[in-house]
Amino acid sequence: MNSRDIMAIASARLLQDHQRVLVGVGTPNIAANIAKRLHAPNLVMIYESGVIDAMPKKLPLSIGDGTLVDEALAVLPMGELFSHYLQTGWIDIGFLGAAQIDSRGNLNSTVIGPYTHPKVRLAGSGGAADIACHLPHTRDRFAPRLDFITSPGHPRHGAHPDGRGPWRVVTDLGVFGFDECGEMVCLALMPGHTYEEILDHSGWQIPRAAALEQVPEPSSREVQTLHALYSTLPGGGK
Amino acid sequence: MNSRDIMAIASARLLQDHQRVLVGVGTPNIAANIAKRLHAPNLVMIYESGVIDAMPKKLPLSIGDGTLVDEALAVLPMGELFSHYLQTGWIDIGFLGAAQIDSRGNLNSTVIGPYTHPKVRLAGSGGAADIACHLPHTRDRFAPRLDFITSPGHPRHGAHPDGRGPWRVVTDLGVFGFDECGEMVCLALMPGHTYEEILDHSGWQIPRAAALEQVPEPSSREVQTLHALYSTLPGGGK
Amino acid sequence: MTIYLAGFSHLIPFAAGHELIRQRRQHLTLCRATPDLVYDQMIAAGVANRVVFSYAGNPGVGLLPAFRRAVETGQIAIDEYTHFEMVARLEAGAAGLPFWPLRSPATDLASYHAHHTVVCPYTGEEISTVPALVPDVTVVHVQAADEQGNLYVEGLVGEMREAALAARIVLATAEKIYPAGSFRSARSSLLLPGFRVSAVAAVPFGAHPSYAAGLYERDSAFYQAWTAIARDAEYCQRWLEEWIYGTENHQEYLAKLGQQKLDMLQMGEPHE
Amino acid sequence: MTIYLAGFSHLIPFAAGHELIRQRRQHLTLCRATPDLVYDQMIAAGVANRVVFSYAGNPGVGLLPAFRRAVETGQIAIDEYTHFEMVARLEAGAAGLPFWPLRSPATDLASYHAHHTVVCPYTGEEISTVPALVPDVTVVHVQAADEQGNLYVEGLVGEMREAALAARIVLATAEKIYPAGSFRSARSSLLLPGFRVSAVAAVPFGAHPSYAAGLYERDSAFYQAWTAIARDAEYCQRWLEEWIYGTENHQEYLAKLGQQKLDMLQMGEPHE
Repeated sequence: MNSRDIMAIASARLLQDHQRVLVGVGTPNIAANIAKRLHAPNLVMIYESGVIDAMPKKLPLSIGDGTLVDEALAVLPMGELFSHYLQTGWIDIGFLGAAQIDSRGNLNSTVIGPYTHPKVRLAGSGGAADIACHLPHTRDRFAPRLDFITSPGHPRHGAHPDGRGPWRVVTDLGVFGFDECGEMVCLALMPGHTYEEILDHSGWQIPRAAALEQVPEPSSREVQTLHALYSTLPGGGK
Repeated sequence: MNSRDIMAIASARLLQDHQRVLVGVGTPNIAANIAKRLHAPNLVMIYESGVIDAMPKKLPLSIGDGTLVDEALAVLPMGELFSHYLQTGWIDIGFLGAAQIDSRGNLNSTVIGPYTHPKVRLAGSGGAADIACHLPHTRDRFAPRLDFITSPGHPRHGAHPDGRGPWRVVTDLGVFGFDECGEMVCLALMPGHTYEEILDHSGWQIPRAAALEQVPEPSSREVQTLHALYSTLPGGGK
Repeated sequence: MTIYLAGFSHLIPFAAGHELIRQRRQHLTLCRATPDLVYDQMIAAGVANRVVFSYAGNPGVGLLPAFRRAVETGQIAIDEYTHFEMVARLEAGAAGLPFWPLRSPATDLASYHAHHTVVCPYTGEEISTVPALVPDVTVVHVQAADEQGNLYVEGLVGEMREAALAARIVLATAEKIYPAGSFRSARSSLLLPGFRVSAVAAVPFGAHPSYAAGLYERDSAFYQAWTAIARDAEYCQRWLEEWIYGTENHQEYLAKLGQQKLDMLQMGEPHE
Repeated sequence: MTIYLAGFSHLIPFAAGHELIRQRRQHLTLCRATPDLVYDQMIAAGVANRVVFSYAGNPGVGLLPAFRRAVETGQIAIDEYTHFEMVARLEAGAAGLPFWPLRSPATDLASYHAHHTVVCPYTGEEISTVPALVPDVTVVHVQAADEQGNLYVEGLVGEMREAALAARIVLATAEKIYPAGSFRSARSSLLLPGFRVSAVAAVPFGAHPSYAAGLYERDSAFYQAWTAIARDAEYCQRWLEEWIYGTENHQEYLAKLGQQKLDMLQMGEPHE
């Protein structure tokens, strides 16, 4: 079980049954599919490709796979999904990957280096839609200042009202939330990792919650579910 | 064969094969269905209820009848029809009834008398969409000044460019067009009627075309087609 | 309170409208592109003090006598649009935006309601707009719902989806409620996902005298008879007494119609 | 000239894109929400001098090497949006309006392209807008067309319809062309009526290596292999030589892929 798998399982636990979640590509997709097969069978998985309430038999490789469509409640034109469901607030939680994050939860998935002369040109926004996020924990990625704001985090003064804005960040080292000022706080440590490691791998001093928790080890059911999902991939996963 | 039937046949002749026509309720609906069964088998009949290329087996009583849907090419939400087809100019000709018309082709289907204290409150605009129109020829209806402009005709100075604006008006007395100034002109007389009768029944002096034509009598094929359509109505038509 | 009973000619929620009459609701603002007989009946019953609409006719027959009388006597206020403007108002509501842009012809209607333009920030062109319409409650009638409240329709949808998506609360009546998962497949015609629907009731023939494609035909005879009923204010009240106030609920209304009538509507017209 | 090859992951008109490469077209502005491999190949072939897009990734795999290289070296200009902004640009085009209103978050993208607001004339609220996108030509690939040019799809439609409705000219490739009237029924999934389509060509496997729901699967192995091919500029040119310039047309490309590969994609994955 590698660190991506543990991240996927830890974030799956953050999703609640009956929530409507906009599922991004990569680890979020794995996590949502684990949650749906374990504690959240009524999780409504929504994909920016236009799929509402997907019930994929296989683990989709991308968010446009046919398996997402087969047993879905509906397939909408992308424009309808964005305007009638996302814009109107009918999606509870967005679940994204990103290349960089700062202390306010601003995300960068556009570019490393200057936009007009990029060092690394990334994929860009797509439907990046803003609540939880997901990334390997390194100093480059936990940056005091982003090269580009793709998805806005909490406003400069205070957190977003009404639970809007980024809610949780899951990395290979820990799980993070945001305080009432909109600043990132370390809530829990991943199995086998320490708070000091987090400080070493972050570009700024992330404070710790008064009661810093420990993310429980993946249970055997979680591990089995994940492996069952991987086994549906071409070649049986990696 | 009453005067409405002759009007329906005369206006059916104005529709050309392969045209896309927005079909209004009433006589326009009968006329379009005659044309499609005679000289315009590829007429694309579009109804504001969202139906594209209807192929009704029966004469629809209203523009929302199930028979319009059964063999249609597509049924769209009304909003899509209006915004993607009508607003963008992909419909060649609109075909409407109206209560009143003036010399510029302005139509009134909203109200007789003042809007706020109506003498007769009519149905209102619906999708009234503006090119040919259809009405019994009386002084009240051919009015120098309308009580209400529901569908705008030619602008005050000159006709609409590019064939836009009202094109033909069919009444029980004649067929009318518009000159280059946007003023109504009598083009042809219905069988058995005279230009003098038209002047008698109009609220202004409608000029006549240099070569005033005679609308040919309904042919036996036209009459048979009309009767066949009526026979599909509940009770076999009136 | 603003109510939208949705559906263009097809799947009109008559049972829901009749129940609003039975409950003797008052002071409602009734919105519908095509008020049709359902609002004519509700207006005659004194349910409404305002109607927001775009075409107040009896489709294929003529006018709406109770509506006419109420407008001509000033008993109700009206807020009138073209069809395109009306659905554009719903599109704005459905998208959560305060206005919608459209190319709207210059008619006299514009003198009677706020009708502002915006200037396109890219081309400088002046574009018409309408304000969003956000009904407090939209009611739809559908051929099928499942236990999770997912709603399915076939045939004409008119403005049903936008009217529902624009509303704060969506109520549905359905010809039949099926087990969860009955229609799972991307090809079925979902009108609305269950999470967007507050409540669903099974109401067979809930659209009578309008129709439900594939299930029963429109009661054209009643649409034609309505003109004579509603033209006479007293006759109209007697009709309401007998058919709406006088029936406890929609089952009684259907029983009063009689099985023979329902069978005939289900069979369709014999000469087809 | 502005081109839009439509389709989100599904039904991507690869055959059409390859033909543009074979014809050695240049100076095209390529628009697509998700450039995907098709634009990576076209960029590598020097077809484009500008890309209008919202997500330039290899779906489920990673980045687009040729696109990256072209952007990082300044070989192509970009005009970048979010997905919602991109489809809103198409919505405006499809509706014949010069702009579209939407609630768009304040991202750094706004510094790099015109991003104006309008003030709602009813509420005073400031609303974001995007300008219409009107491609000179949109190409769609569909599972079925009929002889009248009516286009039918099933599965994901993404932004296909809006991209086509927004375009001046619509070209279609279809897996198969059926006799007129084959799909007449309100329940079939019409993408576009024939009168809106300028030309249709029958191109079996025209979406390879993407997929056509119900007909053949995505060639995931090729999507994964592309990273290694395109990362090396020379290898990438050799690939183009061998597979695109070196084949006379799409039939030859398919013949080169081999019947066994096509059979495998048609059967789907064996472990399902």
